[in-house]
Amino acid sequence: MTTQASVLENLAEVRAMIRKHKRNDYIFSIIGLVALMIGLLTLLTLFVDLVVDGYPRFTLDFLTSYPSRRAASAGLLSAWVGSLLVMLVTFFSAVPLGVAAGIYLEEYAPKNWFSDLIEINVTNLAGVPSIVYGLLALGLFVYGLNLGESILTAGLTLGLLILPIVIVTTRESIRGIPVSIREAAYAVGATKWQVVFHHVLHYSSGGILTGIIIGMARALGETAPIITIGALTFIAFLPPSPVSDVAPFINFEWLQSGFTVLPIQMFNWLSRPDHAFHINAAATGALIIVVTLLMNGTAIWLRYRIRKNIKW
Amino acid sequence: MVTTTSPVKAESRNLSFYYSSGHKALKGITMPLYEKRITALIGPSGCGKSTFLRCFNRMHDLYPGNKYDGQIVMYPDNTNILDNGVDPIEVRMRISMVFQKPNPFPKSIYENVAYGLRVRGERNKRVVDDKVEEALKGAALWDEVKDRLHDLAFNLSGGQQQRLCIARALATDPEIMLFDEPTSALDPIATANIEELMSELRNKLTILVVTHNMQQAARVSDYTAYMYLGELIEYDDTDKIFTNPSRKETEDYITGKFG
Amino acid sequence: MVTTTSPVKAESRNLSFYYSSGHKALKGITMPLYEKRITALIGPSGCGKSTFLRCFNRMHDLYPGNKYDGQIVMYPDNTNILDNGVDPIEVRMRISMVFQKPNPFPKSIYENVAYGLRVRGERNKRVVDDKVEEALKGAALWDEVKDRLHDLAFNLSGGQQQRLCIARALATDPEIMLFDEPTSALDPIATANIEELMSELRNKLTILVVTHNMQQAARVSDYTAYMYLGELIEYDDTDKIFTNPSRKETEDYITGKFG
Amino acid sequence: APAKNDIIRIDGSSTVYPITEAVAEEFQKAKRIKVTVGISGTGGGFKKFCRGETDISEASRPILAKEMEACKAAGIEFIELPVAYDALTVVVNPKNTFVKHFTVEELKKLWEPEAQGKIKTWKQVNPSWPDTPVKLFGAGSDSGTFDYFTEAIVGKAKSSRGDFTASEDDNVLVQGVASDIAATGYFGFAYYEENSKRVKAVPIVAKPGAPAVLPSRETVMNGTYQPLSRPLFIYISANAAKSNPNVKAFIDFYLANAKELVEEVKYIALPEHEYAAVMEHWKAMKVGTGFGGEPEVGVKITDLLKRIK
Amino acid sequence: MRIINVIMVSQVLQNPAELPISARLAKNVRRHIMERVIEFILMLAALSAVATTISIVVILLYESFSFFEHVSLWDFLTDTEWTPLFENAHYGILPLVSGTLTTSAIALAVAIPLGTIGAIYLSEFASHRTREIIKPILELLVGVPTVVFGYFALLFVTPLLQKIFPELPGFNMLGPGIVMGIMIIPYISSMAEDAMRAVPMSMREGSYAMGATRFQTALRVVTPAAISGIIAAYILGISRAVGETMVVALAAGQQPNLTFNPMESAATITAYIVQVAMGDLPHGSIGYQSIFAAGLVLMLMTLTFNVIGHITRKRFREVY
Ligand SMILES: Nc1ncnc2c1ncn2[C@@H]1O[C@H](COP(=O)(O)OP(=O)(O)OP(=O)(O)O)[C@@H](O)[C@H]1O
Ligand SMILES: Nc1ncnc2c1ncn2[C@@H]1O[C@H](COP(=O)(O)OP(=O)(O)OP(=O)(O)O)[C@@H](O)[C@H]1O
Ligand SMILES: [Mg+2]
Ligand SMILES: [Mg+2]
Ligand SMILES: O=P([O-])([O-])[O-]
Repeated sequence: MTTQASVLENLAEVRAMIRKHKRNDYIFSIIGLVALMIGLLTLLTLFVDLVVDGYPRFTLDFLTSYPSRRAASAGLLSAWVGSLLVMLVTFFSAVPLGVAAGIYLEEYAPKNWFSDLIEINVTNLAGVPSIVYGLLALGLFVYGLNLGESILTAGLTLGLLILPIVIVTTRESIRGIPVSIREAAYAVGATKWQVVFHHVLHYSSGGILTGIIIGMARALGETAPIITIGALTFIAFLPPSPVSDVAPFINFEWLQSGFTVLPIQMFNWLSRPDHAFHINAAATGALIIVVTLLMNGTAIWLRYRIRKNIKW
Repeated sequence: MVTTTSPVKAESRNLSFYYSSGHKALKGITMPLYEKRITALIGPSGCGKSTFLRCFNRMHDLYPGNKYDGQIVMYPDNTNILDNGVDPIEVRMRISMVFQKPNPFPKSIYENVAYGLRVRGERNKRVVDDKVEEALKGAALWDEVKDRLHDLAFNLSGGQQQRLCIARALATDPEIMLFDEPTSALDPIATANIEELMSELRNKLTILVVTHNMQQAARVSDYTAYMYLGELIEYDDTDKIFTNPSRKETEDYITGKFG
Repeated sequence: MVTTTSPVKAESRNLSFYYSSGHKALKGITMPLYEKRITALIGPSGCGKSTFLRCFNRMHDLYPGNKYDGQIVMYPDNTNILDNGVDPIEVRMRISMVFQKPNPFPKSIYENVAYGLRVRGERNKRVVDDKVEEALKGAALWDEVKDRLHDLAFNLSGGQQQRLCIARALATDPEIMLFDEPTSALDPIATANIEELMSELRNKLTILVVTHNMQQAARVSDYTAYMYLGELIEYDDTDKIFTNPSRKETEDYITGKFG
Repeated sequence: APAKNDIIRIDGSSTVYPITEAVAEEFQKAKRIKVTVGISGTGGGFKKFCRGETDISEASRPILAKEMEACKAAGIEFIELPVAYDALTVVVNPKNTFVKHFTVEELKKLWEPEAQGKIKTWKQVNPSWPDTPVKLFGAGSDSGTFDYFTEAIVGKAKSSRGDFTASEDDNVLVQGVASDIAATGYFGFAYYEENSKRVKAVPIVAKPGAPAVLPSRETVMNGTYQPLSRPLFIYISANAAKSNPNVKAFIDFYLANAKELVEEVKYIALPEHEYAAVMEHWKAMKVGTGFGGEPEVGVKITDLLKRIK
Repeated sequence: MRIINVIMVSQVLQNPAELPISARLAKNVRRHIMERVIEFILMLAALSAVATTISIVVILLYESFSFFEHVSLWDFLTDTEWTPLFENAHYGILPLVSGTLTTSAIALAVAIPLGTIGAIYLSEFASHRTREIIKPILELLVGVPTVVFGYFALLFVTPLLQKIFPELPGFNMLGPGIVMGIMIIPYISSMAEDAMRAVPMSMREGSYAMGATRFQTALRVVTPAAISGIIAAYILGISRAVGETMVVALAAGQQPNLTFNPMESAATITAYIVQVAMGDLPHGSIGYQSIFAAGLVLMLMTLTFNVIGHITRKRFREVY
């Protein structure tokens, strides 16, 4: 028979123990928050460090002048134009390929060893270190196909590098579209391609876009594979313009042009003995971070919005 | 409800169906659909009603490994729509379908209804406008949406969405319309609307409807088929089925002893 | 089944409960739990049985936004366990719970039973060994598992897993034990085992059990409460409820006219 | 990739790079002709040059026999032009107090191939130095600096131990020595001048009994900083020089502005008369090298130019 | 016959209404072919992934094959020196492997505890709101280019560490290891959190019902239940660390050094590859081939980790 006294005595003991245990809860939640903040603080420190160092070069001139032996007048013009052009190639190689592959795997591929093979391939490619893509580029594009150390080579390399990202996000966003929508379209007589083009692709475009942005941000910051194919040059001019004023108005000569890109320019300046160049490098670093964070931020925001808006 | 006899619009002949799993979900079903009549399919869950219905627009072709055996013949042209030489897409243009849960596309109301025409390559805006209006009127939705045709379809209520799906199915002038439990996701008022609509549609086309709700079958249909374990147990005038079924199994089901 | 009267072990007083959604799932329930008696909660799905049961060990505190209104008082110490000053952990140490689906931890049989002691900081192996054995015996599982105490609990059958969960709940000598449809995931033989076990446990502690199965309530409980839409419709001796309920609603439910 | 006429392609020595970069920058401002300058190291540069991928190759040592063969095989003739002097500077960490100077002997002991895996402490090099580890930082195997240093110190080009931090990127070396008390390394004089606060130059004793000499403008010019003084070169494809007016314009510009720009980037300019001789040599478009296909230590430029007929 | 069919079909497309109904049902050949063509094109795109893998493998194997014509596999695997570009050439991959493993180990020593703690915090302690804020921020961290992290390691972290360990050389494995660790925290914490969130609520309720605190529940029930998913996160983290290039290339020093001492400088496989690639090695030389041999080893290492990681993760998914 439980008496009031024994119950109360017991309770006092239990309460003391609970207090002790709850202290652990409290301590852990602080540790947990700190553990997560370490990453964030690092990022912040890094960014502040770069901003403080690079501050004097946050001018428009910095973006509109060519590299120079004089740190103070050196600029990023050829680097950001190079980055832009390389990204253009990357975009046009990875996006159609990746989206098409994603569509094939989700919508068309029969469930057999063949699609398993592709599937395993894509997951593994996503884990291949970027430097290995550099080796691929060196062996295949530079020497195998003789494309040289050109914008085309760099763009294709980064395209392959982000291909798995595009494929995986494409598949994920396609998977979110319910069967009932597909069946509805088929039921009014749409062909498979019409279903894919009018519906699947249309409704998953937001999700696919986030994948593309994240992939492009990654490509923008990649350095190792580009070093491997041998950039790192003094380039104080722009590649031939992709558009011209005489017919046929578009030319592809720029694809074969040599180039430099933002991370390489940063790398280059940091290997200068003169400290003044390190300021340029810091400013470049801050710029790369801002751009990639903006891109990633857009992607995350976009995904958030899609999740919020589309409730099938 | 059956007033006069009417020609047969389509007929399943000894139709069996196998899912890719090997499961035989339909076992030799022979059954007519009379023109401009409503035929209801009833039976306990899993008996194969949806499976049967979805044979009529070859929906099963979408999933590899499914197999039909037997025929579904359409009149007056006497075509076996399960034939390999027949294009399932063309079948779906003649026989449209309304699903259990309203499934409008995440597009505007207008585009939802126009979709069947777009798929057929219709570009003429006048034609499309007219058809959309006609279909929405046919689905008793025109008055409610005519001022917001370019709103997103998702913004409609469940019942409105289902009527929109009916309008979408109507817009291509189908000869037969399939309904798979079209009201099971709807509230009683929306259900009554849809039932009324179906009765009206009977003037224009042939209807096959699957329903869980026996009262509904009794209310709307001219003929009723009772299925059990993939077999057609009984097919007859609705009145007859509900008042005086010839088979014991049917009676048990109708009276709620079972199911 | 009620032989002699017994003191009240706990009592809900005008207890209402609101889910974070704002839904009021319990509406002013006042009901006693008699010591060393089994009280059964019955009622149609969604009537609030689980919600009520889970107030007793403040399970609702795990999810933010839920709100209690009213009291649950425990005797003999007269504590309102819903009071803000009372730590839910303390409540859970006094009142343990067995869930609908067996939910053993991914640990050995031994560690599953010892868990409550470990959580209380018990380190003495002898004490733990003894308690584990006692609890497993109490849950009528000892003979079946004594040779494989260190096997993973997942390797037990469903019924054994449920008895393991009972042993786990028993090991810490709770004053009250809550069962939320403890047999609904089990086969008839396992169910019979658990029911027998509950009758035995009645000698040691107070039991509150939610069940869907009216026969089960009739078989195992001393008192039965019938709930409907968050309200307590009737509470009485089990015999009385099942033979001669005072309310019409209860009778309808008991006789299967409804639910 | 096919070399295109409208772009002047330059690659090679990281040591010469700052000079060429300065010239290229000014040239592009003046002439609007496109120039690219890469950094592959002297050896890397010659490899591209002899494959016909570049018009001009920079070098911090003369072309080697092997490279001449490669060029010949590809039908590429070249014009060799010295453009500046450099002093290979041996440095230690500023906190290192015991190294007062290095003799060539000591450097050899430290860097020869036989030292690989064996010479690990300072004491092993010179018994009066402490028994603490020594860390080495030197030029990468593709660089002219490496070839020149090994030739000058070990006596045979490319003959070096391999267990040191080898980098084409001189800043890695500066960084390495500056941040490690145990370190010593070598690189071009300009890199030392830019970082003279972070690393300490060590005087070199050329021969037993000779004085210890620190690298500087004067000691290079007066020939006392031996054996690590060296000329820096550019090599111009004769074909490009003759057929491509842009290349010709570029070299004209290079030589006309060399003195000023070399000094600006903290290298040691040739004396006026030597630049004049080089200019003459260029005007005459004399192909070939003044060396026998191996790095030669301590030659005078005027002598050198005379060797080429 | 076939031609007639096609003609008929194109008529169908133009004017469906005017045709007899049964003709409308005939297979539309042109459309049918179009659909096939589209499917084929899409399949080719999907095959690009396979082609990429094959190209990588072929190129690595091909160049490595030439490499191993000069160097015996035994030397490659057992020699303790890696000096392929020098007079006294040695081709022992071990120093590069030791550098790779040491930097990865340091990274994991940082990332595993912090990542796990972070994951537990996010999944078991943080409120919904906190989680919604923190997770995207962590994702941002993944987006920062590694070259920036490399300079951070070299110019910020190492000098900081030198204040604690004055003996620490400017190039060392500790600094970049730590930075790499911080870089991969988000990978580990977000994947481990997914695994923990997949643990069914009933398991947690069982624990709380026994009077356990959050911490006890997290540590004794949720973590063990999610363990294979968490381990998969670790393994994929290892694979990332092993393949990371710029951070180590910039800050770990570039001297192949058979040591596991984090206070020393060393080269990793990846660092060796970029370092060599920065110069210009002629196609076909042994130095050129050596980076492919090193790349092959790297590929094999990461592939092993990736495969193990995916298998663990898949198995774990099957449990719930
Ligand atoms: N994709 C499938 N693969 C294999 N078997 C299936 C598939 N879809 C349905 N079945 C099986 O076929 C049988 C008939 O299913 P069907 O959906 O036609 O039943 P139903 O009468 O429509 O039931 P309900 O009223 O629940 O919708 C069932 O036994 C079902 O399990
Ligand atoms: N987390 C929740 N949030 C909001 N409402 C809830 C929640 N859980 C349950 N409810 C609602 O509270 C009411 C009571 O639910 P409860 O689970 O207590 O019913 P029950 O009687 O146990 O039913 P069952 O027999 O099906 O288990 C129901 O209307 C249910 O929809
Ligand atoms: Mg169905
Ligand atoms: Mg319940
Ligand atoms: O880059 P180098 O001048 O040493 O060849």
